[in-house]
Amino acid sequence: MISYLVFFACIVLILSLLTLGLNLQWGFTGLFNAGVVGFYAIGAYTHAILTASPQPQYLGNFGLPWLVGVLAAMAATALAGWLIGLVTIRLRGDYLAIATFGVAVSIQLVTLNWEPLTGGSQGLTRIGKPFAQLFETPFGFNLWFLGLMIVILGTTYWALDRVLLSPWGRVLKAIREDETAAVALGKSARRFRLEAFVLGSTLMGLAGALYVSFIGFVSPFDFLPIVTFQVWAMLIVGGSGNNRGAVLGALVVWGIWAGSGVAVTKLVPPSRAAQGAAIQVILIGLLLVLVLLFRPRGLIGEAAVVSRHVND
Amino acid sequence: MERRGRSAVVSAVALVAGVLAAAPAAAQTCPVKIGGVLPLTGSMAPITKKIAQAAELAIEHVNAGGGVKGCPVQFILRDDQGQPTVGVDAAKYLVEVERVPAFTGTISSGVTGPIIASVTAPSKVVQITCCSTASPFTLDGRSGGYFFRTIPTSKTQAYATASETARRGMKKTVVVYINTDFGTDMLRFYKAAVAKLGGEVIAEVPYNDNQPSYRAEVTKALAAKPESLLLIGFPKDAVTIVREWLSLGGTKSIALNNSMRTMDFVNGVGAKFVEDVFGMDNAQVAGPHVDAFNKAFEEKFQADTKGPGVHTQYDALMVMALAMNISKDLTGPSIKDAVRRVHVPNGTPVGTGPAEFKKAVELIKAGKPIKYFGATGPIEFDANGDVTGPALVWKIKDGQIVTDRSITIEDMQTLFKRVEN
Amino acid sequence: MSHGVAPHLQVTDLVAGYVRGLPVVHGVSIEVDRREIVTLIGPNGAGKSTLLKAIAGLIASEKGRIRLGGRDVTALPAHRVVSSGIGFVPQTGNVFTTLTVHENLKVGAHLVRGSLNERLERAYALFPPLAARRPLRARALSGGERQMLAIARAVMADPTLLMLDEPTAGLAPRVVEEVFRQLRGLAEAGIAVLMVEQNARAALGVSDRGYVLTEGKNRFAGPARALLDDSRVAAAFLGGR
Amino acid sequence: MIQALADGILTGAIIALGAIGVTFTLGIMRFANFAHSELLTWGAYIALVVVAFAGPGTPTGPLSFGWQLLAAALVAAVLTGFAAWAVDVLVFRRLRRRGALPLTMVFAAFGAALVMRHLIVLIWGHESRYYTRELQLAVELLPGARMLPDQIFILGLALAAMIVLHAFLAWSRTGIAMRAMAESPALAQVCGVEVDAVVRLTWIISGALAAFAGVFTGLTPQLHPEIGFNLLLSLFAAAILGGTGSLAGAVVGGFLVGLGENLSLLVISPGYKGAMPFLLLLVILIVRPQGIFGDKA
Repeated sequence: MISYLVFFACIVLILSLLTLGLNLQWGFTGLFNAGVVGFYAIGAYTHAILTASPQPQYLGNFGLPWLVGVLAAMAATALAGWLIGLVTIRLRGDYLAIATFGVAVSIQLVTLNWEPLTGGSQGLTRIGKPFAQLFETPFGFNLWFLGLMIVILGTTYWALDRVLLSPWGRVLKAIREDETAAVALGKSARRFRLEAFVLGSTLMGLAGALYVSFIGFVSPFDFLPIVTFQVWAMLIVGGSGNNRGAVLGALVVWGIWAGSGVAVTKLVPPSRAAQGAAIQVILIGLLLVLVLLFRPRGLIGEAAVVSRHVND
Repeated sequence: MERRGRSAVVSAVALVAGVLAAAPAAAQTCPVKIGGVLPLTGSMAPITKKIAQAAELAIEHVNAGGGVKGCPVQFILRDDQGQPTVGVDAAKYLVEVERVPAFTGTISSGVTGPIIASVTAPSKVVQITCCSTASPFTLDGRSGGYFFRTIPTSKTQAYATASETARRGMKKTVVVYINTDFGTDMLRFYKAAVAKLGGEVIAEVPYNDNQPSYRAEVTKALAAKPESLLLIGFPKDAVTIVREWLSLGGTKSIALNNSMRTMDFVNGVGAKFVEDVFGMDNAQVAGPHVDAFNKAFEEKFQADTKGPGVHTQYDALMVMALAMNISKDLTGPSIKDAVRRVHVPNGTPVGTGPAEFKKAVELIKAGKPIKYFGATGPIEFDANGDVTGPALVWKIKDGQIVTDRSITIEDMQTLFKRVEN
Repeated sequence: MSHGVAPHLQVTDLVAGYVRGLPVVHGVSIEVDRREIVTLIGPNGAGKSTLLKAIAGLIASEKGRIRLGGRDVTALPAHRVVSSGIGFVPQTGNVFTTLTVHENLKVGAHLVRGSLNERLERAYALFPPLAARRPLRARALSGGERQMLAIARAVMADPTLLMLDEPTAGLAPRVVEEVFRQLRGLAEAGIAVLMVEQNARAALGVSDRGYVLTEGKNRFAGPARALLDDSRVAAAFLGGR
Repeated sequence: MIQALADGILTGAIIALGAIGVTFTLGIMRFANFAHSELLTWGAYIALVVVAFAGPGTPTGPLSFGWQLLAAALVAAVLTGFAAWAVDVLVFRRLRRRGALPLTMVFAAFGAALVMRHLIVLIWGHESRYYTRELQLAVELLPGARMLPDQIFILGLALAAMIVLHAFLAWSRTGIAMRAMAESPALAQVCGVEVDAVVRLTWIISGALAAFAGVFTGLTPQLHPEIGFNLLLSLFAAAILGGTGSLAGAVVGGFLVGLGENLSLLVISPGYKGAMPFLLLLVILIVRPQGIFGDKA
């Protein structure tokens, strides 16, 4: 039981990291990134390719230490975020969304088709886990990983708070709130946006590296568009523009997703499992709609949201 | 805001914990729990329906035949939605909360892979799949010997297919295959075998599943002017592909893989249009144990047993229950070793159905070895946890799927030697 | 103003704003009669535009009454306000740029049943430059032509009260004169005209009466001539010239 | 090459029908309705129910179905139209009145889509269904271009539906009001246009066209609960490619996406087909950020 909760918490914290990255882009900068899973994938695969134990049929699988994989994953996603941002960031709203969505789909297809590097649909295994050899049981490793995640997420959370209170963070909010301010800043507004995009993407890459080093296996099926939707649902349910909301959203949405499965298993006999599973997904959809109906700005809305309308 | 946020956190945690607490944390007492993870929703769901029914039937037979160690078996089935994270969570839940020592699952290798890596191997529980064929899972030792499958690897089927296409003199073949581990494995092994056995692959067209139309892929395949088609995939998309293929004037000389051995496929395309096709399937040598399963399934669900994973799923759970009876205790490591003792060369043969299971349990109690013949034939695992079974060639006659001929285990072994040397 | 009969538009102690509980208009009362032009002036943020939008039903009023021709229109949704006889020309985005001139006029008469041909011809007769631009998209019009189209569109529904939010903003002086001349003509035809103007001196010049609003409240009111001559108004609200 | 062009036009026609609804919700309701694809599915299954009662009809001429299927499609169009409106009343209208942000609407739509799709699973199951078991052989239209008679018929019907809709938007007063509303809801209101009425009409039209797209997809050759969902990305790519809110845009976008998907296989591996609509989109957005027929806001 405890062991499952520890495992569950690790997943929630990894998802929180993704949601925090997205919150920086959307909640604080207004960038509609619908390609979250693409950056997650880049981080995951970079880590996997660098740290997985060597195998003759693959170009990668260098067997490098865990920390190298994590840092390289962040660097690779930052670079990818910069390149993708450079091309797409001037698009507005929905168009940026569909463009980033397309980028994520393309990245997933590359992981599926570039077999010598990514293992294609077979995936890569034996990926570097942090100090896994020190632990006898999976529970021990999970507990240690949870501790590690708490430190990483806590540090990220703290650093984001700092950054957003800094002049740089205030400029971001100004750009998001006020188009004229953005126009007045001209070229540098785009630079600020790009920086936020890169920083957010880097967090997503970190989450990807942590996910595969927790699970120990990666395949293209980890990066289907549904993951992007889940992360967005977490941010919207929790309340965008608010880091506490982002973390809470990850907990609530993933809790609903996993918990409803347990509930259905308890209530529906196995012979009706197919219908039960359909009901589970219906419940997930219904809960999402209900949360949004009754708290349209998320569980923890942004405090200063009213200010925008007063000056109309 | 502050307080509301915090109370939301508390209630969310309470919700999760409450649901989980409802599960009694019992092991070794009655009933004995067996887990299952299958994609009950999502794109694989159409083929899962019968697989889940086969699982249900197996559990029913086990319980009617005396259960495990005198206890009835409780089967806890979770949905993986075809999503790796969901599947891993479900498996973790089964192992850590429900404390199952063994579970069956799942179909998509993209979900099975992370489950092996993060649940099965580290937690030392037994996992038997009906359907995940990705070749590396059993080969590279990643599972620590805890992962088994009752479905022969893609290699067996691919070699058998190549021998049959060669026998029928199929030339200038285009291979249209699903772009997953299953499809790429099949293509790779098929090409290797064809090179030795005769025949020529003139074009390879991968396809991604769940496309609304495959006209582009079919057009591309036809552009190579093939004389025959080998289609590797799953029935839903295959119906669309074959219909588009035929209506665009493609040849009727079509070879298919095991998944298409289902009336859904035949009726989907239209029986009169597929008179010339043939397909492969694993194992299922004829015999009383196969018939017994087919009969029991047809009676219970008013549906035939043709379809991917139906027989193998039944065997996965029967093997698991037999092994749990053989095992000295209900822990993963000892069940793992017991799995290899369900088909002992000098054992007493036992088959499918409740009566045969009961007989097996009594033999086990008496300390005698058993030799299980399942719904797919003799179940004997090799060192990797794979089965090599016989194969059969099926065709369609008068709107029905009939067996054309069988390839025995001995034939298969010769075939392997011819291809791999 | 004091005819003994109730004025055509009568707004009493109106409280309104964009967000409930944060009003921008704090209890304003104004009256407009048919055949007269009334101008609202005041500094930025005085609530002039908000007042017009509240009368038009685009934002909800929290307190107070709006009566038109003796009928209470306070709580009506915007499209019902139109059918009660109020035409509104917002300050920005007051024409549909993706629609042609002709289509803009048709939308203006959305609530009118039956054939529109007669009305359309009347509108083109009233604003001859538009007739030549009939098939063009409104995006292609000049600033003055747009303003003309916006007014023509608003009168397509035969309003008894026409409200305009800064109808001359950004227009050349010659065009400003033309717009005011048109408004005078509409008033003489029997319409009550209520406008908000930054160009206060010129607007009061063509108006019958005026109101000065500050911080969402009434400050001064009176005949246009009197306001123009009032040194307090002139110093604070009419600018240096 | 010619075959790929013909295929592209066919796929494009169906995508265009679906994309019209997407572009309308984007233009008038101002949010990306992820539940739109489920309207295709519902339309297809409603028609299936009608066909189950009336039968697909005896094949008429070269077609594999009779008038019954067309009648079924019409019934499905009407019912799906109202279903779309019902979803609006139950979910989206409430959110609009609460001043929800567009993104909140998007995720409510995502939730609604999950519910709608799995209700189909619950009612009809996962198995594939068929309107008709007939299999047609393609006729050679041009040298090297084969098409099924059914598909030619569908293409004609789809084009007819688009022309009717275009005429409605161009000349009817209600159509003009819809376009006015798409540009500026506030200004439309002060012209006396009732927002709720236009919204209702928009949903009904979108739902009806989605139902047609769904039935047409289901006809070649099968229905399953994910039939609409599998088209979702193409629909959105088409709508945005054409420029949101523009009928012509959605139609041209639909054909471009259809052609792009089919022609691309001449040069790239089919493994990358899924990325095609987006690469096309990316190129066009970089050249023309507001879409082909979009207006600069």
